[in-house]
Amino acid sequence: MNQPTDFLYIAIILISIGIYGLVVKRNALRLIFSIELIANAVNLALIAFSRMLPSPEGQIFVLFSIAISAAEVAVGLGIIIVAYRFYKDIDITEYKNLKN
Amino acid sequence: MDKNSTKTTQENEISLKEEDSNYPLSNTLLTSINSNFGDNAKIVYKKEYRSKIMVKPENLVETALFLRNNHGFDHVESASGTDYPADNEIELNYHLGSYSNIDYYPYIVILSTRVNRDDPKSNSLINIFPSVEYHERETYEMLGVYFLGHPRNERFILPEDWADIPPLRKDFRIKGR
Amino acid sequence: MNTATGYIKALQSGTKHVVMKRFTFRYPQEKLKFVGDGYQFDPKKGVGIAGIRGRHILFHDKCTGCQLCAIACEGIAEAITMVKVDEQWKQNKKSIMPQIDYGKCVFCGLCVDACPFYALYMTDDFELSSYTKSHLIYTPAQLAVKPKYDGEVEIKIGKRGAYHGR
Amino acid sequence: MSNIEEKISEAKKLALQITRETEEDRLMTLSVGPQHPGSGHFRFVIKVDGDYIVYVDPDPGYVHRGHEKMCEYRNHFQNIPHLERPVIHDSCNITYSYSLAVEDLVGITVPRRGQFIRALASELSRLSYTLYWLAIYGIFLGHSTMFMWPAGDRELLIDLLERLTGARITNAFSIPGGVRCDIPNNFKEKCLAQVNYFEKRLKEYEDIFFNNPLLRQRTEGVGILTKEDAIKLGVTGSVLRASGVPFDVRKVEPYDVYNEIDFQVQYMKTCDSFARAYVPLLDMRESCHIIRQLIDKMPESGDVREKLQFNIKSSPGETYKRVESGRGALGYHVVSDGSPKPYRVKASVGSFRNLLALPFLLTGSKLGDMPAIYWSLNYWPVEADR
Amino acid sequence: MVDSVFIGLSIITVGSAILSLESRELLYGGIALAISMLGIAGYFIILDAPFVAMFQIAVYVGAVAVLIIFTVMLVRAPNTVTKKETRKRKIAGILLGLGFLVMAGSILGNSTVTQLKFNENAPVFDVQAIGKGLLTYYSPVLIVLALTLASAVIGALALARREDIEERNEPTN
Amino acid sequence: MGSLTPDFRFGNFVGSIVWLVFVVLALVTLLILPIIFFVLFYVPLPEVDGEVLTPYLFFSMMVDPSRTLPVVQFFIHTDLFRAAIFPGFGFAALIAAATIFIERKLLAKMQLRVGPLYAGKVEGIFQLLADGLKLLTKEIIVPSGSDKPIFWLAPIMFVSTAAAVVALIPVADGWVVADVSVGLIAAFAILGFFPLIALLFSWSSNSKYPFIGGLRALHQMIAFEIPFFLSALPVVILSSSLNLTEIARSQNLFMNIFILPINAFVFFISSLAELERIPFDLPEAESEIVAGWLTETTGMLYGLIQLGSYLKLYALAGLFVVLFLGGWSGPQIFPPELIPGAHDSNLPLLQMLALDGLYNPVTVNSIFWFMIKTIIVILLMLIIRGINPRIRIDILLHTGWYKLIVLTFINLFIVLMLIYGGVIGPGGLISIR
Repeated sequence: MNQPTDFLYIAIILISIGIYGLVVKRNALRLIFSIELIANAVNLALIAFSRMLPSPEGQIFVLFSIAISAAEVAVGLGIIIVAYRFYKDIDITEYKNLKN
Repeated sequence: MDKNSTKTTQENEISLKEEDSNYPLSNTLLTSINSNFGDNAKIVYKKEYRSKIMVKPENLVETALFLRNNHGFDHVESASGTDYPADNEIELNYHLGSYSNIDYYPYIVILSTRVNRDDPKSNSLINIFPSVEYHERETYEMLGVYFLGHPRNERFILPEDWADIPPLRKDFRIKGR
Repeated sequence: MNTATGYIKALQSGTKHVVMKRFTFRYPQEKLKFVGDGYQFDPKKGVGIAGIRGRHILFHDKCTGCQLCAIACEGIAEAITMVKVDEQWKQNKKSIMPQIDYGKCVFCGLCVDACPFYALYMTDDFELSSYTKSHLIYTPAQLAVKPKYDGEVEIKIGKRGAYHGR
Repeated sequence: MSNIEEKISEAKKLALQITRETEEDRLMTLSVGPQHPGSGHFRFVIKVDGDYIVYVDPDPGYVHRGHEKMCEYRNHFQNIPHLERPVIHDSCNITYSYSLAVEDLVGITVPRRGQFIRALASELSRLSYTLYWLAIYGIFLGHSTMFMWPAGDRELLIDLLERLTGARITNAFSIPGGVRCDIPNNFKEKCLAQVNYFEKRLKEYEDIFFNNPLLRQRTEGVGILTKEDAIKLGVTGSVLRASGVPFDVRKVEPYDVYNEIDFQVQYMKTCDSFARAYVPLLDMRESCHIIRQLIDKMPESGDVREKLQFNIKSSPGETYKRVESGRGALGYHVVSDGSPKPYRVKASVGSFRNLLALPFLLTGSKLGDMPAIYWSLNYWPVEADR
Repeated sequence: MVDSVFIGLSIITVGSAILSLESRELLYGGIALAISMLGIAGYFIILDAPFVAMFQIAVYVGAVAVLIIFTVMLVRAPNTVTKKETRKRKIAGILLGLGFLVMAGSILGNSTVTQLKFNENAPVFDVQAIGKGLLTYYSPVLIVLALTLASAVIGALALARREDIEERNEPTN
Repeated sequence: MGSLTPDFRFGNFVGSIVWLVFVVLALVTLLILPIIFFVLFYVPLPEVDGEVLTPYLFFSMMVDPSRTLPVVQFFIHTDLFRAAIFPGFGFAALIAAATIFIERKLLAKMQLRVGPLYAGKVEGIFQLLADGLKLLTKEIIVPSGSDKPIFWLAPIMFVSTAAAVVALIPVADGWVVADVSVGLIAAFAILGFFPLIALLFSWSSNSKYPFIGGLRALHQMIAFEIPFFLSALPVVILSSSLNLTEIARSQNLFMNIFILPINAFVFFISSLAELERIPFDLPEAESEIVAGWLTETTGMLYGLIQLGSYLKLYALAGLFVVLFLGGWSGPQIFPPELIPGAHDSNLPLLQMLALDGLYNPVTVNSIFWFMIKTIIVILLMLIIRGINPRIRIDILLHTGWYKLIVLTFINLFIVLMLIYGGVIGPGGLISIR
């Protein structure tokens, strides 16, 4: 039978994969992938705790979290498309002068 | 046979002086042409609803303009050419019709000119009749007449790898015939 | 509201046709009935007699080998060639008769118009397919055979729509 | 009002500007035809920017067979089976005007009964062509029933043509001097019954297709060719009549017996794709009306054909005769030098004249409107190529 | 039974998470990310939260994955293994990731969380409980969230909109 | 004037038939029987006449047919049977096949044609079999430069996703493959896979027309997903459950369509759009973009997508019936016993013919009514195809985003008003439960 720790270990593994991606990858889309992975890992931990306690708040938080990450992806992808139109590349090292 | 044909067109010329009340439309039109252009526009024939006007290549544009502005001939039914190797000339025919002048609905004026066959060049009527665009393009590739002022004197209907002389010239023979 | 009525009318018109008679003509099982015996021509009056323009029939006793049909065909399809036949006919000194290549023929019937001796007519038979091209060339002997064609279906107009029937 | 030169130059400027400043991913070049299901034997290259067409270049010629050149090698009778090849569905009309031109050159008149039969065949042939066109218009807009019904009902008219002429499509019926043969027995009754039934079917077409709100949404206000533009582009036939010009050769320049027939020129003033689709339907109604009159007024007996020699020599000269075909005015300019063969034949066909409107209408429209506009132009690629 | 499912899910989730970052083609990365999300949804089902699982599938596979894949097709990145990704950076990234893993893992392993167990007899919260929570105590949050989502969508639209096309299309309509 | 080919020999013909029979016999003895035995060793078998059936005893059914009934009864309640045969894939595939045939015949009738006629003597009922065989034997052309894994996987994904939707549809009380507590949301979540598959497949075939078609599919499905969700919302409010079985059961008094006509209409339109059927078959508009996202499909890949889309058709029709037409509720028309008095008699053959122990009048009645309703909905969808042209993409998007969403809200507010006015709902005048 599974225990809460099993799910937490999986969450930690996913978070570390996400951290690795954030550090190594220079591709804007891959960064978004990493962020999504981390967000999902957190969701997983939340649901595991919600099952353990037991309390419905965990599930409610996850619903909020999913909605927010969907919004974030929409805006992020919009920014990537705009940046691609300017720089013809999605490598973030190219985005040097985003200020102007 | 070629000699014959050239003779016929000259024989069939009808002088305008001869009064003919049968064709009132032709008469009004041809009279006004005659008064404006005189000898520059020869009347080749006139029938009911049809008449043919032969002009010099340099007068082509102004005649067309005159016909469009004064008589309402606003479109071209067809623009074609006929090759006369005996005269070393190519005859260009513009069949002008009218949609805006209800009197001239059935009427067709054949505006015609003859250009030199060796170096056929003629002024394009595309600025007067936009409908002439594809007809002139077809005439260019079929008879080799270069239209000055036409934006696209290039291949239209013939195969892309056509490397022979223009096919509607009389010296182009179909194989086996 | 106009939209709704238009849509309902379309729906009604579509469903109404579910009970109408089928118009399809089922070819190999049924065959169309044609007018007359095929296209014929009367050179004296100079007018044809209406009929379907199928493959030709050649009357050997009337053909004189004058080649008029071949000349007529020359500019059209070049399907007719004159060939020598073994038969001896009084009117046909050269004993040549037309041979028709149905791979080229366009069935315009102008050769029938050209024949002044009532020798070449057209028949109802239009089913000429064969496995090889050479089978499509009909010799004068083959052309002399009168084909058998039994079409009996024609368009009828009944209460439940038009259909092909006997 | 919009000026056509301005419009064309504007569109071209826009297209040029877009092509210049474009990144490769902006415009997509699509080749519509010749193997595209929505083109026929024809190709036009279009460039789309998103859903909008910004550049159109028609490229006809896939079925060019040089008919005008071939005519110079054959005599007037031998030309008939050749000239009908471009539009085999409308073969009685496309040979009609050539016959008129040759008769004019030779200087004969057709017997009266022959004129009636010729007009009858022409009307039947026009109906058959229009139905074929309508069927394809239906399937272009995704209406499968509208493909099957006209294609099936066309059988009624083809059956009549087959009884009359002996062939189903390549009729070779109108020849210089009249028609090939007299009408068979019982033809009039059969013709009346079938044409009356067919006229009833037209109402069903209207119910399921023309009054369908989805079709109206799709075609109304699409591809507007105003009267001025139509006149300048010199279009003809149903395209012209849909733009509000009541021009029909049968009415304005009656040939043969059409001056004795009572009929109206059908035209619409909305100038859009729907009008171009609807005017042929009105024309079909009018054609049924004409056929009934022709059968009614036809002389009971008489010659149908002026006897001409096979190698008839025409007098030298030239002529231009036109008739109203399914695609508009169809004229033949025939030059003769006195020999049995024509010196020069030039066909002025409706399809070729309507082709000019295609780039004009398509530029700036949506990709989804492409079939609705293209086929409403009544363009028959084989005829345009000749 | 559950354990084998859990192990399978773990392999799928973690494997496709790694693949989504390391795959050569960006498109495959997007697909792998979607599969990883599906795996997470599978965990949710194991944890008796089917509503959240379905929500996860609907949002992540139905919307986010489509958006990402659409963007991948749109930007047409020439080669996704970029040249700027240096070896040093990679090693640092792996070390950092592993460091976090070891640290958090050891903390977790030594903490009292390991003694916590799932209560088999605990009530399972169905949709009604979640709905009640959303509409009563958390209703202001829900409204704020709705506004956030709406503004995000509008913002994304405003960002990705192309002015030149809009200007041109207006007169034709 | 048909004739045989010149190189036809009667001896060869007979020889080929003999050879075919021999091959079939050899296959049966050498391959199929061992496989059956092998499977039987691993499949749990029921108890018959007091002893557990072993694989060796399994074939004793051939001698004593009455022993089959318990075995059938046992298998009918296994999960595998449900997923693969009855309410699941096999049944749905059968309905899909029947739908394809009926569609062709009905459209043919409407268009004054005859439709399939020659395959299978009677009105061409084996036409589908012939088509399937043809598709199976066709060469599968993979375009050069295509993304091969996605290109091969997408059709399979399409079929399995459609089958997953089918698995959620209950055909009678308790007869459902996956009785999920959030069945409705699950159905919508799985339907959300289709745009992804269409987009991936169109991208992988490396051609322009499929790509435009894929984008259109994406636009269309996303535009219609929201009215699709929203139109099902009042149903959830009315029955206060997301479980499809519960929703169907809650309508035993009256069907939802009487109270939610506008929503039923919107749901129907949206499901047509979701199915890419005429008038919404823009992703496959052949006159504009050749065949849309299916342009590069050949052979069985096309067959699979076709099968998937008709499975989807059945699934959405079933969903419509469950949500709005009261599911399987209907007057009881089946008798309590198939053959009266069979239960009490001790003739084994009679018992077997009466399907004693298998025949449950309530379930059969439920399935019957569910099927009748589903067939009516499917027929409606088919007729729509016959009378409509295709609409344009911008009209479609406009319809989806503006008109349908507004329509759903109208009916939603009506339902809310009725509930708060105390007419329906818990404690209302008309009690639903």
